[in-house]
Formats: sequence, structure tokens, C-alpha cells
Amino acid sequence: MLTSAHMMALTPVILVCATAVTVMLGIAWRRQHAATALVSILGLNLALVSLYLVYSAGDVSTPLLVFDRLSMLGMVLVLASTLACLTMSHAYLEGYPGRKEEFYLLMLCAAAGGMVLVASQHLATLFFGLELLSMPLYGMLAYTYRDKRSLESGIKYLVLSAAATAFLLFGMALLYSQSGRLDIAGLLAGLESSGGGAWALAGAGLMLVGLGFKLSIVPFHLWTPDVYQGGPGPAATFLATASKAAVFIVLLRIVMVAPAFHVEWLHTVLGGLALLTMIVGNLLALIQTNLKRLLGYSSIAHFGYLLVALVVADGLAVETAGIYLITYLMTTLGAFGVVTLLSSPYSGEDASALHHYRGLFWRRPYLAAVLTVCLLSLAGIPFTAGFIGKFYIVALGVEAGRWWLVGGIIAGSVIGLYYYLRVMVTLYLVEPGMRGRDAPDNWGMKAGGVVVLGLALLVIAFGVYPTPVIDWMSVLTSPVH
Amino acid sequence: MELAFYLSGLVAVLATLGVVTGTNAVHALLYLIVSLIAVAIVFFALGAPFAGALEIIVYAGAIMVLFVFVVMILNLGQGAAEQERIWLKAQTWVGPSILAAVLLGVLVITLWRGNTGLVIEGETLTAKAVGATLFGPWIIVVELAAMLLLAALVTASHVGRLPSATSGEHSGGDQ
Amino acid sequence: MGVSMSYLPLTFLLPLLGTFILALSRGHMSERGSVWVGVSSVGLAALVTAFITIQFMSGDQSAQTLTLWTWISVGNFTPTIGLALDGLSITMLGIITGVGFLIHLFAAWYMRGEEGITRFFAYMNLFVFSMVLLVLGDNLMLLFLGWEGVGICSYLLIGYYYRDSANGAAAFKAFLITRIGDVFLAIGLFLIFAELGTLNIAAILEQAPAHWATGDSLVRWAALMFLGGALGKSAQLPLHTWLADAMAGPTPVSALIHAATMVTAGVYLIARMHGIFDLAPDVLHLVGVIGAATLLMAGFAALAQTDIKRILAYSTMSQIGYMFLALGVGAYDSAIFHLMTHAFFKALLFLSAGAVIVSCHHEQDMRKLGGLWRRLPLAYMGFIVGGAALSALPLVTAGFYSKDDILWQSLAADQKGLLLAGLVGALLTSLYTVRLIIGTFHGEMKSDHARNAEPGRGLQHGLPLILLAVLSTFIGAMIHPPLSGVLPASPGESTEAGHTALELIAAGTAIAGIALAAWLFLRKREALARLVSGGPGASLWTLWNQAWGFDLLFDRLLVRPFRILVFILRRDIIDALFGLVASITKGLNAGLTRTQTGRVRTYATSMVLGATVVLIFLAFGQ
Amino acid sequence: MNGIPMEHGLILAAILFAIGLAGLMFRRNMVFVLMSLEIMLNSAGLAFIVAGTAWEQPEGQAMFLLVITLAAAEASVGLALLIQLYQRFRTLDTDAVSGMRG
Repeated sequence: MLTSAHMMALTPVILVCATAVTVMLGIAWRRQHAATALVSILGLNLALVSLYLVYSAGDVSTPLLVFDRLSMLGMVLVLASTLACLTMSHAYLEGYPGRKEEFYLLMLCAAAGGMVLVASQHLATLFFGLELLSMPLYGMLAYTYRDKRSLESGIKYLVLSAAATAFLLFGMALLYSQSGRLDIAGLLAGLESSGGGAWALAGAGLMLVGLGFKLSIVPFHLWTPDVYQGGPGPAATFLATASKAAVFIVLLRIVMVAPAFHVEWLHTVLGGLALLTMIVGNLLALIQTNLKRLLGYSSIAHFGYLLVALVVADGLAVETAGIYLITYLMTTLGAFGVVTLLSSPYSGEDASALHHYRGLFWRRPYLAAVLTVCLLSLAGIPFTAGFIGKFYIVALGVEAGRWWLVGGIIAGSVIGLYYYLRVMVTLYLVEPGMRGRDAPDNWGMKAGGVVVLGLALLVIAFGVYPTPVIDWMSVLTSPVH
Repeated sequence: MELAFYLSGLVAVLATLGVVTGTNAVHALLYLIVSLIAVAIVFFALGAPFAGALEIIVYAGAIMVLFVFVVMILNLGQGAAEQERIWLKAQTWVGPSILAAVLLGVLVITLWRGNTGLVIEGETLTAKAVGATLFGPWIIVVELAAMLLLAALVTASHVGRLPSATSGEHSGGDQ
Repeated sequence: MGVSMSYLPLTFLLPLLGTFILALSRGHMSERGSVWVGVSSVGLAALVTAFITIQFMSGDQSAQTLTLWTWISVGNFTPTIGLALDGLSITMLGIITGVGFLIHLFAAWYMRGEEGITRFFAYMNLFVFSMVLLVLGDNLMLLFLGWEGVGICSYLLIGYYYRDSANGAAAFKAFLITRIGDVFLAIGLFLIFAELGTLNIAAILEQAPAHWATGDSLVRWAALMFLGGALGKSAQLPLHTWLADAMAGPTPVSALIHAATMVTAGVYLIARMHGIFDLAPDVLHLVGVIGAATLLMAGFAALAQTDIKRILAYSTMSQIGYMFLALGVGAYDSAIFHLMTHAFFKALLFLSAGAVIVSCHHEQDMRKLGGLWRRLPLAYMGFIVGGAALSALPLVTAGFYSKDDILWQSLAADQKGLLLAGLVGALLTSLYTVRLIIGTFHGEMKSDHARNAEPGRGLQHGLPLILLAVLSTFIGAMIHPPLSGVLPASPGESTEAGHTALELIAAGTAIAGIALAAWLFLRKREALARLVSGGPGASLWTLWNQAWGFDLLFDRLLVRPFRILVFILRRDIIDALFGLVASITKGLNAGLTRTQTGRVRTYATSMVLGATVVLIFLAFGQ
Repeated sequence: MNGIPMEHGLILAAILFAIGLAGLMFRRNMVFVLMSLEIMLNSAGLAFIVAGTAWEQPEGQAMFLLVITLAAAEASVGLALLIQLYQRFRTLDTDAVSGMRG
């Protein structure tokens, strides 16, 4: 049963859900775009504040959820990403002719799902958190369904994600039938006592398929570029950041908590997938001319790098994963943020073709600068956040002697640099006659502009002086006690 | 009890095959309902009558009715079945079927080899026990289910709107 | 008097500031303003450098460091952001900012009226910034950062005329090939760090001899990786192919790349990491062999070019080959000395070439120029002085002193093979230099571009040329880099036996080469003219020809095989290899892109396929 | 009576799962695709029931309940999208929505 300590620990999740309900009631009473956005942002900020209180109260464990440092990290990442996405949504949806408010409701539901997911220590919450994270995304992706691409991306994501869920569930059922337990720790402790087992291994493999789909690990990655390209900017951003971060953290928790996952063969498979993912992701992006697709491919590659932390799974692995994740989130939010700010749903497709960005610098220097910084960071150039993350990953791989993976990271980075650079150069070209798409003039005044600018500054600040974040991360990811 | 399990299991498999190979949507739906009822009987045979009842009420009763409604709304005629037949050429289905069969083979081998020796006695697990679990330690998940359904509802109502007011791609009005 | 280190960051902050100002003006700045910002930022940096140099030279010339802050601290890895100043870095700093400033000044003349001049100067300033960072960093991390920055800037500048896709290809080629070197360097960095636990250069040089025995396999690998990095940046065999194509950029960019930045980075790296190379003598020897091979290869290739910039590009390759040769025999200070004199005369040659090119309306094919010496006296002077220095004309040129030093060191190190290669290279250098000057400035004017050539005017045009010309003479050779104590002693310091003889041989080679070339190219042209005129003169010429038979002999014995060799070397086999890598990458990309069919069915199938493979692995793998 | 071995129940679930998977891969009509998804989810639910009853725990059925909830939600959203697909493209062919590729 739930005690008051449990309720206390659940406050952040409850606050987000309550905000969602408030937004729903608001829609029923009177539609007001700005107010809805404001309420949502307020609710998320409250949740962030309450998160700090929960954190200072110490670890709490309910039957299904655990509120430890890793969950805190996950929740902070999910909430912060959602906050950024919401802020961009306001700028994005301002000109949308249809109903705008439902988008916030859906995003809040998804955020709640993400928060549950990162804190889950039981298959039931893992499964339902994941679904609560995905279900609203179908709606968000197909939100501007008048645009065929948006509808297409919604349908693709629905069908494939449901199939992935079926894989996940079947895997869970197999694990359950072997051990008779559903909580992650007990489930795997039970496995140990029964001497491991073929069912459990197969179950773990199927779960890997389900979760690998959400993280777009090769060969479960094919949906990624299409869905990113078609979905409205904020939805694609959310999918690339909050959703992936939450899924990755739960995977991290499973690998960390469960000794049964230290089966060598599982590691071999994971390592193979990681190598494949980083190479294929980068190769696919090579000559891509659509920025959103390119970012999609690049996110595939980045999760390939991140998987290295799971393959190594000891020493500094958790800290490394945390650092890489945070650099990835900052950078991706910034890059997608620029795309979102340049797009508007009532002028057709999002501005994502590369030629929209030709000479962007000469029209929107700050926006172009933000995008440049983000691309540099994605490429892992020193003195940006991305470099710190990549450095940690490479150091981890070297320390563990996983030379193949280190080689893959290096090869991937070389390819990566090529296409990031190509985009960067495009931003600075001067092309008379060709008028790209402009963001509304006063974007700088708008919250979305402030957010992306802040993100870019963060990326640089973290790259030049990363110590505070690293210290913070090493505290948050220190072993669960 | 074993007989009921194996027999209804066979029915379920056959009916499901009928679903994925069918060309007429309504017929396929009927097959699916048969399959679901057969699975429900499996549940009864295994000693999970509550789940069996839910399978019939929610799955066969509610979800399938939703499907039927939609198929009726779209009012696909004879041409649709013809189209299905054209789409279901051998080169379309052989490859995927082999792939699925390989996956099934691996799964079956794994299941066979990893046999835990547990046998289902058919002890009935009552709805009370299930309820005690759900509304005891699992209460959070039930709340989450509410959120999930809310999200699904909002999505369906937003996306599924028929274009009563809109007449074209360029029309702005949606109210 | 010690050096006030607090001024040191200004040397790279000023160019960086210039970049920022130019970048953020986003094209609203006038051409005049852009030039002012772009040139003065580097000029001020040069002033600061001069100030620091004066302080340094009047002090005890000891190495000093300035720690800015600690970057990351992971376990025992605590790289500090710090700057180091010693004789080597101050020499490099002087070259980069000093010569860099003159090139910037000239660029103001060269680029006038061009579109996107703001962008140009923003990149140029960034280039200088990266290079300064490279030489000032007290740890390999910072060095690597500058190293990468230089690579990116070269990409941007080579592809500056982006309208022509060939330029983009050249830029990409340069970037990709130097990037291969970068990967080696990065691996070397990791190796060093894994072994020594530090990236601080001073600490590495201090700990390395205690940590490794001479010839230890790990230190050999580390040295090889550093060598790989240096080969890429310095355009040595087999990573040299980008340099000639890099001529696609504006000529001041070529000057900057060849004289003050970029290609010298590899030489600097090896000199800087001399402690590692000294522990791996066979790798060090390999450095020398590669240098020798490159200088020969490039010398031959230069003979077969008609584009004046390409001739200069190959000559750079060849001269850097001399520097590598010097490094290879352990004469680090000779390498740096040649680096300095080369910076002077190569900058002079490139800027003079730039003057010719602008004056002749962007015509740079030697076959269409000619007879320009009267019209473009200043450029002619530049070519004569620079060319003399390049071919090491004895006593009066800077190039003579530095090249002679290298040859002497290789003799002192008892490397006869390398010495011979150096001498042959010197002959080749004279040959192609004279051919270049005769072809461009003498004979008849072969096109309207040449006939309508307008000489450049103004301070921006004249001052850099004159200053660099002065520095290319023996005056430049009087500048002695304060390298003692920073770099180990050269082999030639202990003995003087045979030095004078070698000096005479080297001087003789250069003069003989020039004379031979003058005779060859002028005589052949005359003979051709007579042949065309026909009549009794022609038959007489044939008679003389057969009587002496030298021409025929030369043709059969030297020119033909030589041309074949040149032909083979011109079409690089290694170049094709890189093309193969690129096409494999592209092919993979195309194949993988085909999987993105856009169909849900395909995507689901790929997922199931993946699941099946994973399951099979897990079920049957153990 | 000896009861039913657990693996038999799981194999039945696996067969249904594989059939659903095959349907998902080769059907083009979105109605059938959605039905295939329902089959797969249902088979996972069956597997949970089998495991739950074998271990004589109520958790299996509780999980089944969650699965069924998800199936309902998935179906409603899927059908909404299907209606919209038909509105836009006048077809139920999922291959029609393959405008984005490469």
C-alpha cells in the first residue's frame, strides 16, 4: 500500500498528471493557447522543484517504482527536455489554424509516462510507462494530419511501435514464465538461482528488440528518419530527446541492476548492435539533403555510441552514459529547436530541406550560430559539449579494451564530421535570389528563441568548463544504495 | 481440461490463419472473433476464468465491434476484396512467412529446450486475487492506465475527426 | 627580465576576436571595414609577438608556462588549459603572426572587389588563431584542438570559390586526407595517455625516457602514429595528394597554408615530440626516408607542371621533404631553421604569383604567360629573389644557408643516401625554378592576358613583397631561432670535417642546375624556332645536332625515361586508393539508402529479421 | 489428470505471435495490419496468462488486463488514423504512405 512517504516521492509525477488534467479541463471550459502553454510550463516547473525536494528526502522505494538517484537524473532529463519542447511548441503552433491545446495535453501525458518509465523497477510499470510515453506520441506526430507527411509519420510510428511493444511484451512473458517474478531485481535474482535459462535469455532478447526499436538501434531503426521528417517539429524533438532518454535510462537500470544481463552472449549481441548502429547511422546520413532526416540518422549513430556504455557496463559506464546523454540532449534540443523555429505548420511541410538553410547566417545570424554550435557538438569538436561526451565514451571503450567499438566510434566520427560540416557550410553560403524560409521577425523575443540560444550557450559552456556537470553526474549515478 | 486446451488452441490457430490470409475485411473480423473466443476458452481451461471473460467482453465484444464499425463506415465493396487478392500474390507473402516461420522455429526450440517442468494444474485463480493485486500494490499502474486511455481518447478525437467543415487542403477552418 | 606571460593569450585572442567581429557583422560590414578588422587583428597579434620576443630574447630564454584553467578531471586525467612559451614556440609564433600579417596585408590588395571578403577574412583570422593555439598549447589536447581547427579552416578556405564544384571537391579532398592523418594523431594521443597518464608535453618528454627503453614497441607505435598525423598535415608521401589540388583557393590562402601555417604543423609536431622519436630511432629514420622520397617525387612532378601555382605547390612538398629529412637525421634545429627561411621565400613566391595572377586577369597557366618581366617588375623581382632562395643560390640567399645546413647534417649523421637524394633534389629545384621564371617572365607574351597585364600598385601590394624579398636574402638567414636547450643537439655540432667541401658541392649543384636549366630551356626554344623557319639553316642545325648528338643522347637517355617517370608520378596511384575508400563509402551509403523504402512493411520486416538474428544468436550462440 | 505443460501454452502463444507477425509483414491493407497487431498483443497476453497460471499467481492475469487496456487504446488510435488515411488517400493501402524515403 502507499504510504505518505510514497505519496511524497510520487509528487513530481502526480504534478505532471495534474497539469495534464488541468489542461483538459481548460480545454473543456475555454480554449486559450497562451494560457494553456503557460499552465503546462508552470506545472512542469513545479514538478522540477518538487523533484529537488524528493531528492533531498532520500531514496524511496514503492512496490513498483524506485526513486533513487538514477530516477532523479532520468526525471530531470525528461522534464527539462519536455520543458524545452513545450516552449518550442508555443512558437510552432502559434499560427496553426486548428486546435492547438491538445498538443500540450498529449505532451504532458507523455512526460508523465517517461517519468514513470525511468523510475520503474517492475515490468508492469516498465511496460505501462513506455506505452504512456508512446501513445500520446502517435497523436503528436499525426497532429497536423492535414499535412500528408505528418499523417504518414503517425501511421508508421503507430504500426511499428505497436509491433515493438508486442515483442517487448512477449519477451516479458517469457522472462516471467521462467522466474515467476515481475520485479526487475527479483526476476533476475530468481534467474540466477535457477541457473539461468534459455527462456529468460530469449525473453531478454525480445525485450531488447522492443526497447531497441524505441532507441532506433540498427536494424530496428528504419522508421526513425521518416517519422522525424514527417512529424511536427516539437513532436519530433520530443521523440528524439525525452522519449529516447527515458528508454535509455530504463535500459541502463536493467543492465546495472541485473547480473543476469551480464551473460557474455548478450553482451556480444549488444556490442554487435552498437557497432552496426554507429556505422550504419552515419553512413545513411552521408549525402542526406533533408536536415530533419539527417538529424534522425545522426541520432541513430549517437545511440550507437551510447550503447558502448551498456556493453562495458562497469567502472565509469553509468557516469559516462549520463554525461553522454546530457550532451546529446542539449545538442539535439538545440538543433531541432532551430528547425522548429523556422517551421510553421500552416505553411506546409516543415523547413527541413537543406536548401532552406542556405545562407541562413546572413538572414538569421543567431539562429545559424546556434545551429552551428549544435552541429559542431554533434560532430564532437573539442570545446563543445559533444566532445566531452564522446571523449568519455572513447575513454570507456579504451579502458575496457573494446577495440572494435573504439574503432567504430572513430570511423563513425570521421563520416559524421563530413556531413555535419556540409550542413554548416550551407548555413554560410551566399546565394542571391534564393530566399529561404524565415522565422518570424521577433523570434528572439519569443521564449523558443531564448531557449535555443540558452541551449547553445550551455553546449559551449559545458564544453569549455564541464567540471560542475561532471561532478553532478558522478553524484547522481553513483551506485544505488 | 487438456482436451479443451488443445482443441481450442487448434481452433485459435486456424482461425487466426484465416484472419491474416482473408481477403474480405468483414470475414476476417469474424475469424478474429472466433480466434479470440477460442483463446478465451483456453483461458478457462487454464484456470483463468476472469481473464477469459474479459477476453470475450473487451476484446471480442468491444474492440472488434470498433473494427466492425470502422469497416462499415468505410463501406468497402467487392472491389476491395479483389484488390486484396491482387496484393496477396505469392511473392508478397512467401518471404515474410518464411521469416516468421524461422522466428517461430527458434522460439519453439528455445521453449522446448528451456523446459522448466512446470505444469498448469488448472487451479482457478479468482477475480478477487487479481483485483487485490491490481488495487493493492499495482494501484499506480491502474492510474497510469487512466492516463493512457485519456491520451488515446484525445488522440482519437483529434485525429479521427471527419472533415465536416474542411473541404480541402488549403482550408484553414477546423471549428 | 622575464617575459610577461599575461600578454601571451592576446596572440590568439586577437585573431579570434577578428573572426567574431567579421562573422557577426553578417555581411553588413563594408569591404574597407572588413579589411581593417581582418588585417589589423593579425597585425596587432604580430606586434604582441614582437614585444614578447624582445622580452624573451633579452631574458634567460627559459621555457615558461601559463596555466589558464583545469578542463576536465576524470580520475587521473586532469588536462589543464595552459600555454607554453619556449624557443621553438616563439619561433613558430613569429613566423605565423609575422608572415601571416604580411599575407593578410597582401590579401587586402588581392581580394579587393571580391564578393564575400568579410567571410574570407573571418576564415583567415580563424586560421591564424588555430595555428597559434597549435604551437602555444602546453598539452597535446590543445595542440590537437588547433590541429583540427587548422583542418577545418583549410577546408573552408580551399573551397572559398564554392560556386565551382571542383573547388568543393578539392577542399573535401584536402580535408579528408588530412583527416586520415588526424585519426592517426588521435590514436597516438590515446596511446601516450594510456601509457603515461598525461598529455602535458613537458611531462611526456620528461617521463618518456624513464618509461620506455629505446626501441620499445609501444613507443615505436606512438611515434608512428604521430608521424602519420604529421604526414597528413605536411603533405608528405603517401598523404601528399591534397596539396596540389588545394591550389583551388585564393592565392593568399595558398601562401598562408604553405608558408605560415598548416603544412609546417607536421614539422612542428615532430620537432616538439622529439623525445618520443629519439626513443624510436627506426621511426625517426623512416621520417628521413619519407622526406627524401617526397622531395624527389615532388621535384620531378614540379618539372611537368604548367600551372604556376601547382609548380609552387610541388616545390613546397619538396622543401617540406627537406625538413623531414633533417628531422630524420636528428637535426631538429636545422629543420626549424629551414622552416623559417622557407616561410619567407615561399610566401614571397606565392604572393608574387598572386600579383601575376591578378595582373593577368586570373590566368595562371605558364603556357599562356611569358615576357612579363618588363610589365610586372615587382613581381619579377619577387620571383627572382624567391626563386634564387628556393634553388639555394650560394651566399646571397637565405635558402642556401638553411638547405646547406640540412645537407651538412645528413653528412655528419653519415646518411649518404639521404645526402645524395638531397643533392639530386637541389638540382631538380634549380631546374624547375628556372623553367618557371623563364616560362612566366621571358620569351614572348603568349596571350592577351599577358599582353594586357597591369602591374599592382599601392602599399598593400608592395610592402609585403619587398619585406619578404629582403627576408629571403642572407638577411633572413641571420635570424637565428633560439632553439638551443629546447631541441637536442644536431649531429653536425661535434665535427666540422668536410663541411667546406660539402658547401662547395652544394653551391656547385645549385649553380650548375641553374646554368643547365637556362641553357636547356633557352637553347631548345631557339632550336625549335630554327626548325620551324626551315631552309638551309634547318639542315645545318640537323647536321650540328647529329655531329654532336648530345641532344639526342639527352633525349634518349634522360628526357624520355624522365618524362615517363614524371608521367607516372603525375598520375598518383595512391590518389586512386583514396578514391576507392570514398567510393566504397558512397556505395555503402547508396545500398543502405535503398533500405529506406518508406514502406511500413519493409520496416516491419527488417525489425523481424533483426529479432530473428538476435534470437538465433542467443539460442544457439552458447 | 496431469495438467498441461507450461511450454505447450507458450508454444501456442508463440504460434499466434508468429502468425500475427507474418500478417504484419505481408498485408498492405491497414485494417489487416491493425488486426495483425491485435493478434500479436493478444498472444503476448496469452503468454502472460499461461505463465501466471503455471506459477499460480494473480500477476499474470493483472498483466493481461494491462495488455488488453493497451490493445483497446491502440485500436482506437489506430482506427482513427485509418479513417484519416482513407480521407487523405482514398485507400487503405499502407504502401500509399511511403512519401518519405531515402
